[in-house]
Amino acid sequence: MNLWLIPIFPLAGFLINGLAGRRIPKALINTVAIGSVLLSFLWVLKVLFSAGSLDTAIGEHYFTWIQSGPIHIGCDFAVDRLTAVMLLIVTGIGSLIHIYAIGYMDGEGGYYRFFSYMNLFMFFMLTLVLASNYLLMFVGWEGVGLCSYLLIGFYFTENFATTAGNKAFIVNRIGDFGFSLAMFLIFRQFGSLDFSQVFNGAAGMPKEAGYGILTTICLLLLVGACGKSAQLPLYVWLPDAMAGPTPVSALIHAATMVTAGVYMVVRSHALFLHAPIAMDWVAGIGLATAFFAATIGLTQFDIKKVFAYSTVSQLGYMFLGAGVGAFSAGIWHVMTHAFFKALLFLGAGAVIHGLHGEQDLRKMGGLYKHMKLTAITLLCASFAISGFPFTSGFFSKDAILSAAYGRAPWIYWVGVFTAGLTAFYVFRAWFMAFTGEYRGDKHPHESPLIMTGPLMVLAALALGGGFINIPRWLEPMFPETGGENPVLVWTSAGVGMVGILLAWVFYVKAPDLPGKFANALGGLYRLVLNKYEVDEVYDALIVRPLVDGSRTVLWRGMDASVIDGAVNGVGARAKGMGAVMRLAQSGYIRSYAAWVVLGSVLLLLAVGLGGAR
Amino acid sequence: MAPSYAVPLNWYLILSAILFCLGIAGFLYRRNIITVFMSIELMLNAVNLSFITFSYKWRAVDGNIFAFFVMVVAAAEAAVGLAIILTVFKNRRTLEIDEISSMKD
Amino acid sequence: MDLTYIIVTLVKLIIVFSVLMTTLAYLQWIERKVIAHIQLRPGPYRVGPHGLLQPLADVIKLITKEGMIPSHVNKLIYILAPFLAVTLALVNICVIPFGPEIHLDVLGHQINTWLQMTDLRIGVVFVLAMSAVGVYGVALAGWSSNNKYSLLGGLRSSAQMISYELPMALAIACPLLLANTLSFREIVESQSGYFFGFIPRWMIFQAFPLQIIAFIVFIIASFAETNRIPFDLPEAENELVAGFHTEYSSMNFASFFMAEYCNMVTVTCVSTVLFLGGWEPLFPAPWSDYAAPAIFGLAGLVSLWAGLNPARPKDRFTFPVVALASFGLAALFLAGEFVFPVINVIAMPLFWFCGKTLALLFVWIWVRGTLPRFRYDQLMKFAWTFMFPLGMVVMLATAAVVAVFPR
Amino acid sequence: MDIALFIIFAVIALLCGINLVVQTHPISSALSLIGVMGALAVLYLLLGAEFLAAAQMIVYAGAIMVLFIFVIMLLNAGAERVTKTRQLVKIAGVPLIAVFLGIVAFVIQAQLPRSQLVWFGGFSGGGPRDIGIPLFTRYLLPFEVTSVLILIAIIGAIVLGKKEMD
Repeated sequence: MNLWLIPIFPLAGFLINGLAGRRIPKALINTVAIGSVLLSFLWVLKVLFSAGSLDTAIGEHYFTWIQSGPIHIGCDFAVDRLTAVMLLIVTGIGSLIHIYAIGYMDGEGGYYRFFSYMNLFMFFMLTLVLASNYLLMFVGWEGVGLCSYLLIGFYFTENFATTAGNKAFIVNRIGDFGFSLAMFLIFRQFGSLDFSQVFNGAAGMPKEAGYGILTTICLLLLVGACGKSAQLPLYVWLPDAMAGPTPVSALIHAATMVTAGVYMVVRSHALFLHAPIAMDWVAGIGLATAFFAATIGLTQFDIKKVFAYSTVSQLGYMFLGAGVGAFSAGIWHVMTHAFFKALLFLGAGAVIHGLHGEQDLRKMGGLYKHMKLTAITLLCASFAISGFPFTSGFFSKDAILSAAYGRAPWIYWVGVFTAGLTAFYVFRAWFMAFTGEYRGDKHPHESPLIMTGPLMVLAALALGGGFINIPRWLEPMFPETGGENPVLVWTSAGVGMVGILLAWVFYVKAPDLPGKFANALGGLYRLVLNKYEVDEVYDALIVRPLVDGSRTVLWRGMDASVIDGAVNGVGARAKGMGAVMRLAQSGYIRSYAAWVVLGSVLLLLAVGLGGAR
Repeated sequence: MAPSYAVPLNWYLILSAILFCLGIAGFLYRRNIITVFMSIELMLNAVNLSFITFSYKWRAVDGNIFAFFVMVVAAAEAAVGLAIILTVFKNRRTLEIDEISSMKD
Repeated sequence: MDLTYIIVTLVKLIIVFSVLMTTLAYLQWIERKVIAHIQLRPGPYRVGPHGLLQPLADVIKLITKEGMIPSHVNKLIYILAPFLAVTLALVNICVIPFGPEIHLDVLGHQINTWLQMTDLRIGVVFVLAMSAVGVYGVALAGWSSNNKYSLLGGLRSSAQMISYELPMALAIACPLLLANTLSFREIVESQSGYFFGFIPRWMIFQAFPLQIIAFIVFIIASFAETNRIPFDLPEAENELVAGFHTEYSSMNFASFFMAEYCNMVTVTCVSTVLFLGGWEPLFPAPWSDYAAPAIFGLAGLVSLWAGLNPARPKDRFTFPVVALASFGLAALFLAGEFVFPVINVIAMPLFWFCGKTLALLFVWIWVRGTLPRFRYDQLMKFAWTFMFPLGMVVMLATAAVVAVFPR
Repeated sequence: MDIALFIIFAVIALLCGINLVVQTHPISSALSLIGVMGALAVLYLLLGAEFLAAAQMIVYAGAIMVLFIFVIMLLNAGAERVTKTRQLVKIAGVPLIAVFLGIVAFVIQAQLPRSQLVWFGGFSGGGPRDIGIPLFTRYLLPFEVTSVLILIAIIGAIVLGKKEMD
């Protein structure tokens, strides 16, 4: 049913805008950019309606991409229930954010460049989601990495933007390295990269107790996922990635790309289910990331940084869900998180837009009366993320937590505590931005309808999105995990509300409390404020040695002496030979011809007479 | 089957061989680029003749098709070659093949 | 390979050759007359009634003139060129079909033959090949005369002919696509019959309107191929003092003209066969037979009237003769219709074929009397930037039509 | 009948070929080459390759050779001046060619049975349809590639022709 049309539309948009964008008018650029994404959204809807109940995956084979020896990799797409969810998220949120971006990017330089990159990103993301074998998925995987690099470094004249882009790209390389190793192992193990064959093969294998082949594969996949989804220890690129334009942060670094890791893990659940140890790793890393990032989020003053760390921690939740076997809950959280986190970022974008680029919370405050719509929508999002009852976050987060409780109670408690932290810092940000006195110098104003419109749609989704029961939809793929335990649910919700209350106390009731606390536990506070010095540690431990090593050993030693020496040596020998050979080159064509005739005569003597006998 | 007035197949082949050798001779002994070029065309023709003869021998059309391709390629070659000759003449004011030997140094 | 076959072939050969030669001779006369009347002159009038003996006089003049060979020319090629030109022009007529197969009973011999010298499987390509080689006549003449005007004329003609080969070939390809054959005979047969019973199935009416465009392209290209005005640059008198045949005289000179007229005849015959349905009549069967007598009768009446109130005293005698001749022809056709059908079997197709060809020839002369001459760069520009793309488009469109509605 | 035709036209081809080599003036060589081509076209007809015969006349005689003559007329190329031939050629040329011809003839005679005969109509698979169908099915790719080649040739010729070298 022509799945290929879904990614093709954005690709076309990318080509049109990227090639002709410099010449065509802005209105046309918008039409192409939005139109392409909307078209693929509509096509997704059409596909899903015509597909009926996707109990089994519907695959389409287009052409054989790589055919060499035993390796047979086709370019084929498949859609099943999981893919359907991801498709709807990507295209739906994507269209909203594209629309929003028209307003946000208005008057920015490189307008067409921005939209062509965005469309390219949509193309790769959809390829990633639709792919039905690991290699094609990897193509999308790398492609979205490329686009995120391009878009983080969108303001390439700023130094921090380019460095942030490089950081994101390089950190992702580590993850991709893991992913590719995993693919090699998978191929070696199952002789194919098609999901269906791999998973059937895995289903035939016993659960592994120790670190067997499956566990290795899963751990390597996990490394890849950590890189893409900013999990410990590879999360460092995501906060810096906020250097890009806010719609990018919303689309790529909150809603879609960073969830690719989760998607990949969930997609490979057949493998993970047979590697319990890997599952534990997933859960552990998820939990650690969630908590860790939440603590950092407490102290940040850059509004986008706050949301970035909350993204990291929410991704941690998703990994936790996947790790404890509640894959459907993880995907559910992917969806709800896409709603409210996109909303958070777009709202933050609206605030920044209204403040002409001001991002520091300390220079905000009292913005409520200036931008009511933004404030209210942001409030909805904050409620949703802090798991306020019957908002979207509430359902998905609690599905995860209760599953975690089924795994081991302490995980649950840490998760709940983290939920409290989340609620606290999100509302901290909200209060600091919208209540109290205006502390800034810029002149704030509300954003145009083209920006607030998507905000409202997303707000509705963030509030009501939880009633879309993803676990039931995914029932045939993932067995329903332990039923809801009301006690647990309300405990976590309660903790969330406590967090909100604390935030209110700290930042509205008694605004001088935070300072006191900071002084009270100064060392710890400063450590957290500096994000645990992780960047510095990485720099000292990894980056410096690499740079120095390559400068001394590889460049001076290897490249300069050995390789250049060899190359020049070869050149010199060739030159010497040529000096001898050129004696034969009289430059007179006819003597060449005579040589040719001589040669052909000899050939004929050899072959002809030989054959004649 | 074969009527009395038929021609031995070999004659055609030998004719083409002779024409080919004439082409070689022209290439070796003529000094005018254009004539040399024409000698090449002569060789191509000779080859075509043998192609078609073999096509007759095997009663298969493929030989014809190869001759066809040779013809087309010859056309392209003639276009480019003559353009080159024109350029050379523009630069050197000569068509003597031995005076165009500056490639060697 | 029996005797009758050889005899029949020889008879056909002789008839066609003599008819062709007379045509060529009198085409000259017709052209002069027509152009004269276009320019309101009487034209050749003195030699014989209405200058009817003019061609004869010309021939005698040209033969008896001294054929001088300039000292500075390259003798062999100088002599070779005109023969090449005229031969290559004449040889085309061999593959033109004038009529359908006829069955005669001569002295007890049953003779089945086609009104055609020979039918090649590749007749069309043959004509193309001959016209392609036809360049040499002019080009070599121009080169061998060792005269800068002639050289320029030769260069021009070779460039021009190569350039216009392409649109011509493309235009020819359209009917071939529709008829799905390369043999003239089968092409004509594929044009028999009528759409809706009255529009003849001629090529120009098929795949409307593509073939009309193709026909126009073909006509224009063939004007260039025959070096006629408005494409007569190789022999542009006022620029190149008659170009490639400046140095020629007497019979050599005449043979170039023969070649030119012969090319005209060939081209018109080819276009008649390819586009105008060859010998296929214009109307469905019963009426088409009366067309010939009607036309001739009309001609007779007109000339009779002209004779009764004459413009010049001579007409009082000549026009009634013409009238008699026309009435005679009309009567012949009527006889063929009612008394001796054998006559019509042969005469009808010939009537239609010659009618169409003569009409086209008239167009040729008419154009010469009307249009000015191109400038050389305009000529090339026209060929490469208009004719060639147009021909390409038409051919592709026709191919599409054939592909979509296969026969 | 066939044998007569073959001999006549083979002789014409040979004479023209020799003339091509011995003539010093390019245009005489060109004319003799045209002669060779015409004779070969007739031989193609005898071999049943009627389409190729026509194509030979159109492409070779009608287009390529006209180009040659055109260029010769354009450059107004005169007869060759007598310069000394290259050493290697002078020494080894004729014997080499003779040996070459000898070997080829020997191989032909040795490999092909003398009984193989050619007569007109013995093979009629050379018509346009017979060539066209394989050309557009089995040989489609080569065909397309050739068209690309021709395009390249056209562009190259134009570029070379336009370039002003002075």
